[in-house]
Amino acid sequence: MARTLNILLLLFLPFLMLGIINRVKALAGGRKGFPLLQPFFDTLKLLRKGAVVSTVTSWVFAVAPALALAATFTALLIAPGVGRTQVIAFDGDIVLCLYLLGLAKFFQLISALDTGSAFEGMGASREALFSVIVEPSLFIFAGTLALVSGHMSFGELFSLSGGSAWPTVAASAGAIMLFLILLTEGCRIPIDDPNTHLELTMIHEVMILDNSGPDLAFLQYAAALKMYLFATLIAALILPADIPAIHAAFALPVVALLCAVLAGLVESLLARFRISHVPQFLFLTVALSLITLAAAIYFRGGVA
Amino acid sequence: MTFFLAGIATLLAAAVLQAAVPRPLRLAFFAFVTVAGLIAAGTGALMTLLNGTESILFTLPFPFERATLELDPLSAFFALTISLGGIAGTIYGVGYLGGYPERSLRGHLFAFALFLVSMLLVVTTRAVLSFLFAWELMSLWSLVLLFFDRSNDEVRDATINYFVAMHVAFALILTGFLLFMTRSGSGDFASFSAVMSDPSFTETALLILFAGFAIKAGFIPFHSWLPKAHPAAPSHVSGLMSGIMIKTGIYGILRFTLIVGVPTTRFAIIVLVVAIVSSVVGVLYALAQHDLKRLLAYSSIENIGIVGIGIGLSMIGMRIGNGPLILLGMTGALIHLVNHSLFKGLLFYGAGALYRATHTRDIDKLGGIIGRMPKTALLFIIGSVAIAGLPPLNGFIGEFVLYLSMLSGAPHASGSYGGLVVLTAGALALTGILALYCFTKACGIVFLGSPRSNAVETARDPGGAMIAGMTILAFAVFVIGLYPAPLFALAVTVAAGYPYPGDAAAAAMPVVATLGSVSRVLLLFILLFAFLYYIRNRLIAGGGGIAPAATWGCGYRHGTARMQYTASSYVSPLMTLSGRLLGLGTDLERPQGLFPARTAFRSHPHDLVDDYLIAPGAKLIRYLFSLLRWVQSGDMAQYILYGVLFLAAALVWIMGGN
Amino acid sequence: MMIPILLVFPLLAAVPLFTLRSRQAERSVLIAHALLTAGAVLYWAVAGPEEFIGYFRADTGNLLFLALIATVYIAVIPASYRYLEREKVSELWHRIYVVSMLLFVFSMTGAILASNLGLFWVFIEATTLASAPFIYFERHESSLEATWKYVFICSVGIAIAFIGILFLALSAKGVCDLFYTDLIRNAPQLGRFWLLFSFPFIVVGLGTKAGVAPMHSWLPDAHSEAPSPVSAFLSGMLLNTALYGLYRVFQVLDAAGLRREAAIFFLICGFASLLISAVYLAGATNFKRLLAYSSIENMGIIFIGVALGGAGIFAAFLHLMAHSFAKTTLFITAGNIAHRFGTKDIAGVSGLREADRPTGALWGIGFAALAGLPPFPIFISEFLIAREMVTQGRFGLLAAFLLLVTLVLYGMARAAFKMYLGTAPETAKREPPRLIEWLPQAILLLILCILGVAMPDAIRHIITAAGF
Amino acid sequence: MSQILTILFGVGILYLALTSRMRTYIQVIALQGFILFLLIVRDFGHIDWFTFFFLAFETLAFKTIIVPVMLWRIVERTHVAREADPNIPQFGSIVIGTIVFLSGFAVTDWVSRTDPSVDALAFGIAVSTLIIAFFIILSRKKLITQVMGYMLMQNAVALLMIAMAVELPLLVNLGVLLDIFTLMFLFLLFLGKLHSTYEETSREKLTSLRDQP
Repeated sequence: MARTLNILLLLFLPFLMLGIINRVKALAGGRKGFPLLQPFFDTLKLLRKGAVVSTVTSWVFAVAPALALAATFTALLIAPGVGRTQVIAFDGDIVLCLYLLGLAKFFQLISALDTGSAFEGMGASREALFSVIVEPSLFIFAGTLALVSGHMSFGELFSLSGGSAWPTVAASAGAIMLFLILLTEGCRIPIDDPNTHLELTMIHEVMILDNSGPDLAFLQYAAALKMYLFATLIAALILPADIPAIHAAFALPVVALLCAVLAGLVESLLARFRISHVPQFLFLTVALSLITLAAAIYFRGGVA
Repeated sequence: MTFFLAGIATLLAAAVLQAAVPRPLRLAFFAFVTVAGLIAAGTGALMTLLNGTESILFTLPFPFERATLELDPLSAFFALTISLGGIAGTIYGVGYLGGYPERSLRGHLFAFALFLVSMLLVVTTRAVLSFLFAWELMSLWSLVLLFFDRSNDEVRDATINYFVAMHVAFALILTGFLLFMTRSGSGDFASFSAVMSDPSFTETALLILFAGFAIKAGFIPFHSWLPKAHPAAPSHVSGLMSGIMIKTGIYGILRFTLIVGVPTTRFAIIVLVVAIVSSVVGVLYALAQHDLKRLLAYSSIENIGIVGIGIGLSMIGMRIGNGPLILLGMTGALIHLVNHSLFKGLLFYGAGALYRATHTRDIDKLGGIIGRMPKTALLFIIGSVAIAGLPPLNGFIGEFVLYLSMLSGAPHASGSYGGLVVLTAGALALTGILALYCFTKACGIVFLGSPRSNAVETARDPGGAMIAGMTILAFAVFVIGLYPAPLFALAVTVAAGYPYPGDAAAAAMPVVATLGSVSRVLLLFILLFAFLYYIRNRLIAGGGGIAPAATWGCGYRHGTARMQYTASSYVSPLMTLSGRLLGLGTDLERPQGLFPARTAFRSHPHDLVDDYLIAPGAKLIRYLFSLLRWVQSGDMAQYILYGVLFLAAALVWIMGGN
Repeated sequence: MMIPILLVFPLLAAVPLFTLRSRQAERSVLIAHALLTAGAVLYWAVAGPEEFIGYFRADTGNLLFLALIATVYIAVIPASYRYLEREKVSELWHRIYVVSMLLFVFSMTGAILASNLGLFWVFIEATTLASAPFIYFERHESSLEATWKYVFICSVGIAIAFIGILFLALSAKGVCDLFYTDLIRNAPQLGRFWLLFSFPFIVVGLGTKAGVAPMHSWLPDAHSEAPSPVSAFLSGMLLNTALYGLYRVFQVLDAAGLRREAAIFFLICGFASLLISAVYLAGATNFKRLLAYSSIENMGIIFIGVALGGAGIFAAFLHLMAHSFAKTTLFITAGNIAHRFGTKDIAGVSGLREADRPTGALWGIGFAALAGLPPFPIFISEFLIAREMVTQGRFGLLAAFLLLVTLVLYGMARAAFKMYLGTAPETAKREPPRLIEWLPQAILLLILCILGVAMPDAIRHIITAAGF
Repeated sequence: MSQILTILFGVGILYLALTSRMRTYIQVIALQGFILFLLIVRDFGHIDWFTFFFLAFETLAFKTIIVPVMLWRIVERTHVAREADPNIPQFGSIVIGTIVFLSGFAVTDWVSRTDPSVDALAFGIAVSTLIIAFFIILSRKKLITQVMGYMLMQNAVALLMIAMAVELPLLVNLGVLLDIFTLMFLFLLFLGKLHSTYEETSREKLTSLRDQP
């Protein structure tokens, strides 16, 4: 039941998050904004179109969107969904989940390079750099959770329990970190600006400049899914361990939408960082994961 | 064992007999016999892995007297790796060598077969002298293979560098062995375990051995020879050197861990730290390279580092009695080791095909190869995905097992060990993502986009044998990636030999189940991808089909191929970030005057160990040597003076009652 | 009966040569002498020890040295033949070459066969005399200089050795004569003071001829200026011969309970030689000098092995044998290279592999043999020496030894690869290699290789016996 | 008697340190040869007559006559009347010569206390001669002077042999003498060669064979 719900949520909640972000930004800017499900309709529209494909490109360009979407979608099947239930769960599934995202990223990067465009190369380069910083913090964080809980599966890992202040500390530090990662991977301000029309300042959008039609739809859906993934992680992390099932079912969408609202607020209130300052910002995630680790060691009984 | 010995005999026969075969048939003959020998040896090794240890004692004349060949799980595992890598390498190599019809190749093939034999012997002999003998032969034959391209100064320098590095490694290994040997009174490895009662002695001896083996394996800071030797060697040799030979360094470390039992904490941590540094710094250096084969060489350092991480974790596990770390750390290391031999072979072979077609290894001169060499490009991309540790290929499996070992081991590790393990996971993740970065660069800049120079114009896919050699590897990469359980079982057989609290086989059962789950998810993913791709094509067809166009230039119409992102611009954000550690040196010729005639900007990668360890060391030695410049001054009286002074000093010493 | 024949033959043969005046006859005499030497060695190996007028003795103790003389001699003859033919030497110098060679071998055989230290000294001095014409053979200014230095330094050295022998005689006064066997048997009765006093003189003196520091300096000059077959002789035979006597004296000190003191001298000389050769190999520009420095290095290693004692002694003699083989090969090959490229400069030679395949292969394999790579016996001997150091707990020595050997290898590898790889210069002669130019060395290396992998017990016993 | 002769031997060597004239060198060498001959005649009477005769003859013929004559002929032919400018000035040479003598006798004193059977005077003078010979070889520039130094060394060795009353077997004695004199011929032969090759035969000319690390 929960699994089916998970999959159903996957199909539209990501779009809804995009819509909400947009709406929040619009409201903050004194505008009305487009309908909440507009991103969904945009995607549907794109799917009905043909594609313009650069003659420079090869099969890599053709398979990358489908591959990226398939990998991201599979990763989402592993991620903890409603009430921390996963569609697929096994020991160490978090590794597979994150590495599937890596696979998606790999093909998006080389597909960008496949076009032979300087702009897309630039986007790829930046995208890769930011992942370099984000990835270790995720693993350190996951390892820390495993260190404390002794569990190995995504849902169990993110279900914090134990005495003292550990769940509070871990949940707050983790949530902040995950939210920062959400902004990064979801290509939001202050890291990236999906709405700009100046190619030089974009990251993710500039990577997919040459994609069109269904390819573009796939890639945008994949991007939305990825953002949604981090929202689910935040939800899984901050929910108390012993929450009743029915509450849990509502908790995830609520948290996801709250994340979207928050992201929208951030976008409204902050300006985009200079690209060269982004890494410093991202090191914050590393710091947070290390703090969590230190806390974990402390709560386990100190260094011995 | 019979199969194994038959295999070695066949290889020796291949080495000798090929010289008698007429040149047109020589390569085919050689390939046939060598592959047969390797299959036999590999079968022998596999049988041992399944059935248990076998050994055979030879009584030989001086200097060996008694020599034991033994296939225990560890040896068999490495012998199997060598055989597998050797088969692909031979097939590819024969194709590669086919491009040199004017050369007789007798010597090269001879060295090639003996190189394989010596590696097989290295992992199976069980006494100091015979081990060192095989070890040095291995270095020697690889050296001979290395200078295939004789007219090149770079090759010469790399050869000398390699020779000296190998000798330093040998000296260290020799010292370590001798320490054990004199304590135990015998050169037999088996007797060494008896002398372990003195931990500080054992630790010293092990550290010396580790340093020696680390040179061969290419751990940072012992790696200096590696990025020079690999690019200089012809590609089929680089593939073997990087894919297989450096693993014998790992073998040495593992063999001695097996003998010693539980190492000291300090030793375990040293291994782990060296491994982490190797993996992270190795991949950073790989990122900085402009030379495709140097990039691959540094990436070998990274992967050896990953293997080392597994070994280090396992050692720490042994120290603190942590089952998952021991078993899965070791298993992960072994799996990654096999995997690396497969995909690194594949990548080097791809680079070799590329070099043959374009005569350049400079990444910035390539681009758009995929249109001209589609097979090579496909195989190279497969190798790249695998080496980045991404599912559904084999690279993922080794790293997955390592993560599993850390995630399941950390909770049972007390205090700071737990933190160390978690940080190691972070380091492995960093390595993984950097490898991804690095190999998107390798694939993307080299194979995709538009051609950056006319070196690319003549590029064509190589002939059958080379593609066949690569295809074998690519196939293995897929099979292990999707169905890792058999390899895992073999690795567990080896890992179970290490001190493990409890029943290793039982502890491995849940992991097999987990790997099964992984396989299923990956199959699901592949089906999903196939489905989506099908849908995508249908949708596009339904939506008006594909309209070809030029790449969107953001309104700029005069884009040229040279304006594409280059290898160095692709990685430049990271380079600025990692600063001096990476040491990507830049030369800028600033524009001068009102009408600047010429400006130039160049970037060239540095290696910290070369710059701050090797070069000053060499300088110091040169300086010390120059202090003795006066000795051979040419003045005869001075020559006689040396004798007189020696005499006087000796007499004073004697008269002083010595 | 073989000793007198062997000693008299070269003396008698030298005389008719001056009357016959035929190059063919001269060469035949050389071949006959070489075969005779080899025959004698085989005879002694089979028939056992032989003594002659009390002053000469062939037994297991010196059989190794005699066998090496015979081997190197036989290997050098084809090279000499080729050399004389190639250089188109005059009638007179051809005869000088042959006669000098006869006398040179005679003096070395005599030195090895002599069972009295004094007599040994006489023959060693004679080697200087007999080899001087060789070094002058090419009659350049530089060969004149080399000859002068060679003769003068060696003479001074040998005079110092004679003083040492006098002191040794003084310590043995009233006990025994200078016969090795007597000295060793009566060692405890020898005057310890004079015995010890004599040793540095003998080490410096005979060490001069053996080419170890501090009096090694003549060696690079002489080896580089002499014709290559003669350089092979000097390195492959003469150094061994001097070492033989030195080792006998060492044994006397050992038997007299002065091993520690004696070993210290040997160690200092050995390591000084290693150091000097490491320093100068790194910058060598002339490949014959390179080989000469390598000889210094190898003699240093032999000294170290002897000084260590135990397994080190066997290792030293194994090393000595292997070095003779390898160095003979390399010097003869160096001669071929110098001829083909018209220079002895390392910088002038490249692309050996392309220019002359057999020579290139010999050069490469010879270097491998010298570098202590398996399957050659230097690998075993260096291994044994290192093992002995560890057994004795002398880790400082081991570290220094390994470091210096590595530096030496760097110097040699640099030059060897430079010459072997690359493309041959235009000026290199394009004539095809001839069998006589490479076959003897190839056989030497093959034997060496076999000895390194599977040494017959007989040969192992001969090497072991050299240490007793 | 023998003590006077020995002292004379020593005075000769001291005189050598003083002078730089070739003629003097040769005279001293010849004188020493003659003293050695006398000493042999005096001390070696008891050994078998053949060896005795041989030793005495060789000493007289070679050391006293032939070698000095040959040296003189070389000097004449090469027009080298004196050692051009020795590395160490004349006065310094005297000082060094004196020091050498003193240290030689210090060694002897120490040796004779260890082993009283040694003839201390002869031993001391022999050692001093040896050191002076080395000194000449090391400090003089002309090759001919160095050869003379070598000859002095041989005389010192002979005196040493007498001082220690060591008897070597006939065969050895024969060989030793034969070798030394062949060597002298060789030296002089090559010296002639060197002279015809180089204008001036000083050892500084002979430094073309050398190495750089």
